[in-house]
Amino acid sequence: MTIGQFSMIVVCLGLLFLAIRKNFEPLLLVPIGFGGILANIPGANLALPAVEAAIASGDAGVLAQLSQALGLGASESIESLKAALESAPAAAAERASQIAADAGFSNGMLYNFYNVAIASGVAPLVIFMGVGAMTDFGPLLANPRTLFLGAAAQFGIFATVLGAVAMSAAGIMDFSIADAAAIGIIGGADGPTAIYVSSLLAPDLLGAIAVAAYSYMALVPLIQPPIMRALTTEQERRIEMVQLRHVSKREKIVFPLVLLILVALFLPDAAPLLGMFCFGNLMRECGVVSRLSDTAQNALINITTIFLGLSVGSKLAADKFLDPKTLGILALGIVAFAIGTAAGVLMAKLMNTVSKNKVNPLIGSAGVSAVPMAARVSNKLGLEANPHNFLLMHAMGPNVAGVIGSAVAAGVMITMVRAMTG
Amino acid sequence: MTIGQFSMIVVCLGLLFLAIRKNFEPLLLVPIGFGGILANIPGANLALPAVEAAIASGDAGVLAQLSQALGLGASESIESLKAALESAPAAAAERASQIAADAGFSNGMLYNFYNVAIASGVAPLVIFMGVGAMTDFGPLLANPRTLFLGAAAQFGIFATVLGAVAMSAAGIMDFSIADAAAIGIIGGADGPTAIYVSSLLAPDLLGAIAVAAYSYMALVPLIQPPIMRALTTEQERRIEMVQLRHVSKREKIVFPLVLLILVALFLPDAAPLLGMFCFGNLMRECGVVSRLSDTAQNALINITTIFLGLSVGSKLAADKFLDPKTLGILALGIVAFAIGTAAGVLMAKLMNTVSKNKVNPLIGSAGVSAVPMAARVSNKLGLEANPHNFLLMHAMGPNVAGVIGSAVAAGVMITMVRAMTG
Amino acid sequence: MTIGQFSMIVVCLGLLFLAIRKNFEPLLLVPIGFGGILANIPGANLALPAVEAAIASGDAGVLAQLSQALGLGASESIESLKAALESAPAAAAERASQIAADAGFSNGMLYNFYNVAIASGVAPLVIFMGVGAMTDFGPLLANPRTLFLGAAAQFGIFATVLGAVAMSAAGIMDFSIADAAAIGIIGGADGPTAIYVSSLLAPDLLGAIAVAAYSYMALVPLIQPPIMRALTTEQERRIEMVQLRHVSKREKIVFPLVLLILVALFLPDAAPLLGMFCFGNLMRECGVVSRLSDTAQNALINITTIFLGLSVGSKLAADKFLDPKTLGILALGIVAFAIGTAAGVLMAKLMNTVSKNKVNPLIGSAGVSAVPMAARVSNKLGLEANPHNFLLMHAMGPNVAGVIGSAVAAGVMITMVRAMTG
Amino acid sequence: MQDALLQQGLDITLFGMGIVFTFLLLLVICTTVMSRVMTRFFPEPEPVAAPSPASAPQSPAGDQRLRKIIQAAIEQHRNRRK
Amino acid sequence: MQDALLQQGLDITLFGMGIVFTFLLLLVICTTVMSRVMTRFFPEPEPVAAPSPASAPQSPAGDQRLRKIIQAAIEQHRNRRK
Amino acid sequence: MQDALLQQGLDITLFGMGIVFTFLLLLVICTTVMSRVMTRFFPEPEPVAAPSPASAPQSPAGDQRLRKIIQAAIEQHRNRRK
Ligand code: NA
Ligand code: NA
Ligand code: NA
Repeated sequence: MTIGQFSMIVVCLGLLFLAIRKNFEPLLLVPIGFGGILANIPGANLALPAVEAAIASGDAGVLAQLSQALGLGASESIESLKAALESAPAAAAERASQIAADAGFSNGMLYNFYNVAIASGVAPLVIFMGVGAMTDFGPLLANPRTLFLGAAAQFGIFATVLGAVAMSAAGIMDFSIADAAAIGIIGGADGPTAIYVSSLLAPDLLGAIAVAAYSYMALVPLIQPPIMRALTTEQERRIEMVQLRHVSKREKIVFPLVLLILVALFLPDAAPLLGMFCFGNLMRECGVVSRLSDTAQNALINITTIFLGLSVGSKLAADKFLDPKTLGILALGIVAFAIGTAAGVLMAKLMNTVSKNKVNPLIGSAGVSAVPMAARVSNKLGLEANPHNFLLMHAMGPNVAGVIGSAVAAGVMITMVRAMTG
Repeated sequence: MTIGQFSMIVVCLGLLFLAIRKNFEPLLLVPIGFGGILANIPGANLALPAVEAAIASGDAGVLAQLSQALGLGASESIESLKAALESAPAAAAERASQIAADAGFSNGMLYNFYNVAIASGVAPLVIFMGVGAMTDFGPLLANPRTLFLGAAAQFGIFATVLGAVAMSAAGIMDFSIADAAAIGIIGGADGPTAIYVSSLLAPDLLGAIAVAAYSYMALVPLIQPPIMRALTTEQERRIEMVQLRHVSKREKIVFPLVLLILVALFLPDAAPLLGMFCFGNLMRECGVVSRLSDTAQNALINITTIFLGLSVGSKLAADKFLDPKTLGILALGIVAFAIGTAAGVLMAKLMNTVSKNKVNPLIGSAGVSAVPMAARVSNKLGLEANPHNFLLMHAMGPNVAGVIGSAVAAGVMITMVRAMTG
Repeated sequence: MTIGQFSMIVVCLGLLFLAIRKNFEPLLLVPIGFGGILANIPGANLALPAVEAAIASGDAGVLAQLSQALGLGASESIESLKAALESAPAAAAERASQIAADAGFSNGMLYNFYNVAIASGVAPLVIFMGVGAMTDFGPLLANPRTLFLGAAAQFGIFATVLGAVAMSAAGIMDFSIADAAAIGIIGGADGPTAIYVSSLLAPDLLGAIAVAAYSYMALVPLIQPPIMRALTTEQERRIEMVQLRHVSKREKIVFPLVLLILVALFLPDAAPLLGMFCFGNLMRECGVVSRLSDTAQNALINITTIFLGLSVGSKLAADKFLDPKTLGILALGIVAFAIGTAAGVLMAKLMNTVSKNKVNPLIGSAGVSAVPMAARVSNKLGLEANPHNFLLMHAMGPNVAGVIGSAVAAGVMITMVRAMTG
Repeated sequence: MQDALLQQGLDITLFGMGIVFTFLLLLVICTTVMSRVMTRFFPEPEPVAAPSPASAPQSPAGDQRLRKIIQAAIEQHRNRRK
Repeated sequence: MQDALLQQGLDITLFGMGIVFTFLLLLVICTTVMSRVMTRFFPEPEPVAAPSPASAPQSPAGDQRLRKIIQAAIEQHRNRRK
Repeated sequence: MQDALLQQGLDITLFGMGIVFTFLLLLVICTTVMSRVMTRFFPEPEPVAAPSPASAPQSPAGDQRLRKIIQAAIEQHRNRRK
């Protein structure tokens, strides 16, 4: 066991402790932490594909064959083999896999889980469908203006992208533009979106990004209040909002379709995420497929969560996670949450300057997503300032708007990064 | 967005309206309609494999590589590339996929769903297993003669095959014999069977066939009554049937095994469909695996339905669905239902001429399948003619016989078409 | 239909009879028996890959192409083609599959199930996770010494390995060392472990091994009592054990992590099995992911059981199952159970000679696993000897220890066999 | 060519309907035989009028009210699990 | 090179926030229009105060006790299924 | 060759039983230590005799009847969902 593997097992035990004892997003962090331990078991190679297991075995005959298949010279080091493998064209990679299979190596269990659940994109999408089936857009429909709060809070995402490229430019870290975009999405405070984006743009950083996203989501009740208090006056926090109007069943049915049509027209790259989200929500609201909606909210999302968590854990293998980049990601992630919170609150204050229907700026922070913790934080601070001020339902509007906002941001970033890296 | 894509989105919104407002088989048509919208989002390529996405991108370098891999000249049009791809041998197709992967393209979400759920055949089979686990063969076992009604109603299938080849012979449409067989199966009034057969024989027509099958199943209460009234006299409709005998648990356990053995001996090509159906039914009746039976009827069938529906939706992409063939399929499909209904009723009348145990000819129409709508229609018309005449349980016999009948017909057609097209 | 296929269908009907009427592990034997019938339907080729279906078709053109792809001469027999296919390197096998696909053959349904569920290793592991989520380690933690009983009972495994190699050495059978190891694991009395090990070491024998393992597990109440009575005195059977101490929630949470860490340090090859087992148990005990634990114990394990059973059934195809080896496996399997039982009882007696805290030797037999039947057998014999002697909870300790013990033995054997055949 | 297609369609129809009828005829025969055999040689013990769910509560009024309450409980229970 | 990276980051930020805001602005507009249209042209029949689960049992004390009992039954029922 | 096979079988048996015993011995030690540590340093607050499901209903007769009714309701409820 290397020191790295030992440290990672300790880190994963720490994650399990936080999840079980401190209730840090346990549904994800228990499987992630456990998967992380499994990924660091020396000699078990659970997180490696057959080829990498073959390389790790150090068998000279196999290495020679692999070198040849990857177009390298005979006496290459293991590092250069790995590098060649990563940049190999599909046909050469296929050939290398066949050589490993012939030598008796097979893919590790966690590697298979990762491939099926995350590399294919399916697990985050299915979870998004389930989240859609659990989401009530009523508060948002009663007060659509709160969508702007969900938009503003996404500034946390983009500020973090800027921070990451600045770090790179300053030579502190070595993030590519794709890395920076994937790190930024932590600021979206939405686990499946973060996993989906990083699986596409920066698979190597996926472990750190997912851990950061879920940990900071669990820390929302600690991160947000000081920022919210600093940016609002006591008087603003006391603002009572008018009761939300009744939203009809039909509006709720049509809303996911309206959102889907807008995505289809203007944002095709957000179609997988928002499409599945809208699909889940339509199943929920349409009232004629409750069998399917129930399953999407229970058996299906639970099964997917188990495998998604273990798969993310596979990216906590020491040689990938123990990297200065991880520290950078953790540092940038918390900044992202803070900026998103601040942007949401400030947007609410801006809206109050131009509209006569005042909103309590405390609900702005809920725009970061982190459903429903952020909305609860808004409610709690509201009650502190004014014991008759129940902001929970009002904060659910920006809260779900934040989910939409970060999925939109994800779509934009995927498009732009692909265009840039071509 | 092309006009085709726009029209298809409108069509899919129409399907959703029918499903949600008019209760047209919502469990399938909600996912199908939604999947259809997703498949027509321009630029998202959700329903395309990586290679077709690469071709659609129009990148000259990639196109040149693909041309070469598919054995074409340098300056081929996109259409000829697509055609070459469709008829390419497996090795060349693999090579083309690798080129697309190297160029950064990946399979669309719906294409992956289609591949896993339908092209592999698994989703229709799992649904058939679940249907088996929900089916009570009691009424059929109490009165096995009703199997003949389920046989007769399959004439709708074969008459439609004749109709389709006649249309081709007349030059109105361009259906191959495989197309004709797949279209005919609409007359089986059984969704999973129709999807299974067309995935094997005519994948390009799958979207239209599935939509036709489920829509007409929902329309059974409109399509059948006029035909049933036209072919029966008031007196026939008043026939009361003797109460069904009690069927023992053991008979119910042995029946799926008897059916399976017969399939094994005489109809191996129907083995996947009928095998899974019998397996589901055995799990239901044997009484010792209620855990598995429950899951087959709930979580498993619901999960499968979600992905089956979205996968069928992927075949509603404009360039495949908007084709004169679709109109032909829709026209032939309704004829198939009408002929099947008529054949069932006429068979019941024929049975009355040779047997002294009279059957009410209204239950003949239930032989088309469309469980349990067709049986309900029989019951409704029976009550109209004679308020004391409850035909529901009597009609359940031919109704489930129709499921067996169309699975048998599917097996026959798959065998014969394969022999014909070699 | 060949005589072999007919006999296998009769055998499978017998398995279904035992499962349904005699309650022989019905959750597994119903799907296995049914899958076995499906696998023996002549002409349906449900259990064959596309290539073997192509070979079975006997089409001269395809055979010639396959011969060439596998590097054989033009006029090879079908047998030599099959043999060449089995030992073909991955690239040649891939090429053969492409030829079969181009000739219109596709994988059989059960073959696909087997590949996805068993060859990938996922189904036994998921079931092990579910079993972990259903296991209460309380009795084991209250009396950790019972782990030794779980260790001793594994002697059944290794004695069987010796028996199998002795049979080979004597020329009665033709078992390789890998075959012998896979057969031995029947003595572990643990279905998923047996399937997992034989899928890795001896896939051809998987059908017989799984059938033997589950059948003998169902026969535990018949196999064990005579051995237990023969090896104990009336007085020993009367020993009453002190009541188990209360085990705290925290101990139960930490235990799976302790076990996992030990596996990580000393037994990486047992990591997949024991890792998933510990993961399931941690989900159960940690109390914060009851959604996931519920799903692992219900929907997920049920779905997996259905497909695992059908997949095992695919290995009951006549040409693989009807082999003298199967008789050898059945004979060795029951010996394995008997020796394991005896070893557990004798170990308990040995422990009594060195410790003053006496254990009732009847609980030693529970060390074979076969949860919870073996523990119930201990309890029943205890009550016979002393009507106030409730051994059930005391026997649950060695019972779950037996699960750990056989997973450990599995890990050791996989490692050693790989090193030997390497 | 088109004639061949027509011929194929006709073949499928004739063979198809023939096999469907033959197969279901066989199934009718086997089912009838099976039922007779089961009824004669393996009769089931007459099920003792099991305390069916519906018969458990005696008073229909209380039954109604209880059912409502129970459904509410189940509903709440299910909602909580989400 | 590093300047290019900074430029790319800036581009993503500006375009990104722009598109997020524009898209959500569009969504605000469409949602508002949709709500108006639905409310005016497709009003829902006012839901008749449905007998909500919570309102079924009249006496709160009995309600409490019954709920406990029912939950116990559900618990048992669930445990048995495991 | 056959001798080699016998030798391999013997090796597996000896090593195998050895490792199984060693590993489980280690597990016994670690478990015992763990239990001691947990009991001494991280004791759990004594669980307050929680109102267990079984203890909720007082009268056994009513309990019986209610349980039947509830099971019937659950049964019906489950059947309806199918
Ligand atoms: Na967000
Ligand atoms: Na039918
Ligand atoms: Na064992």
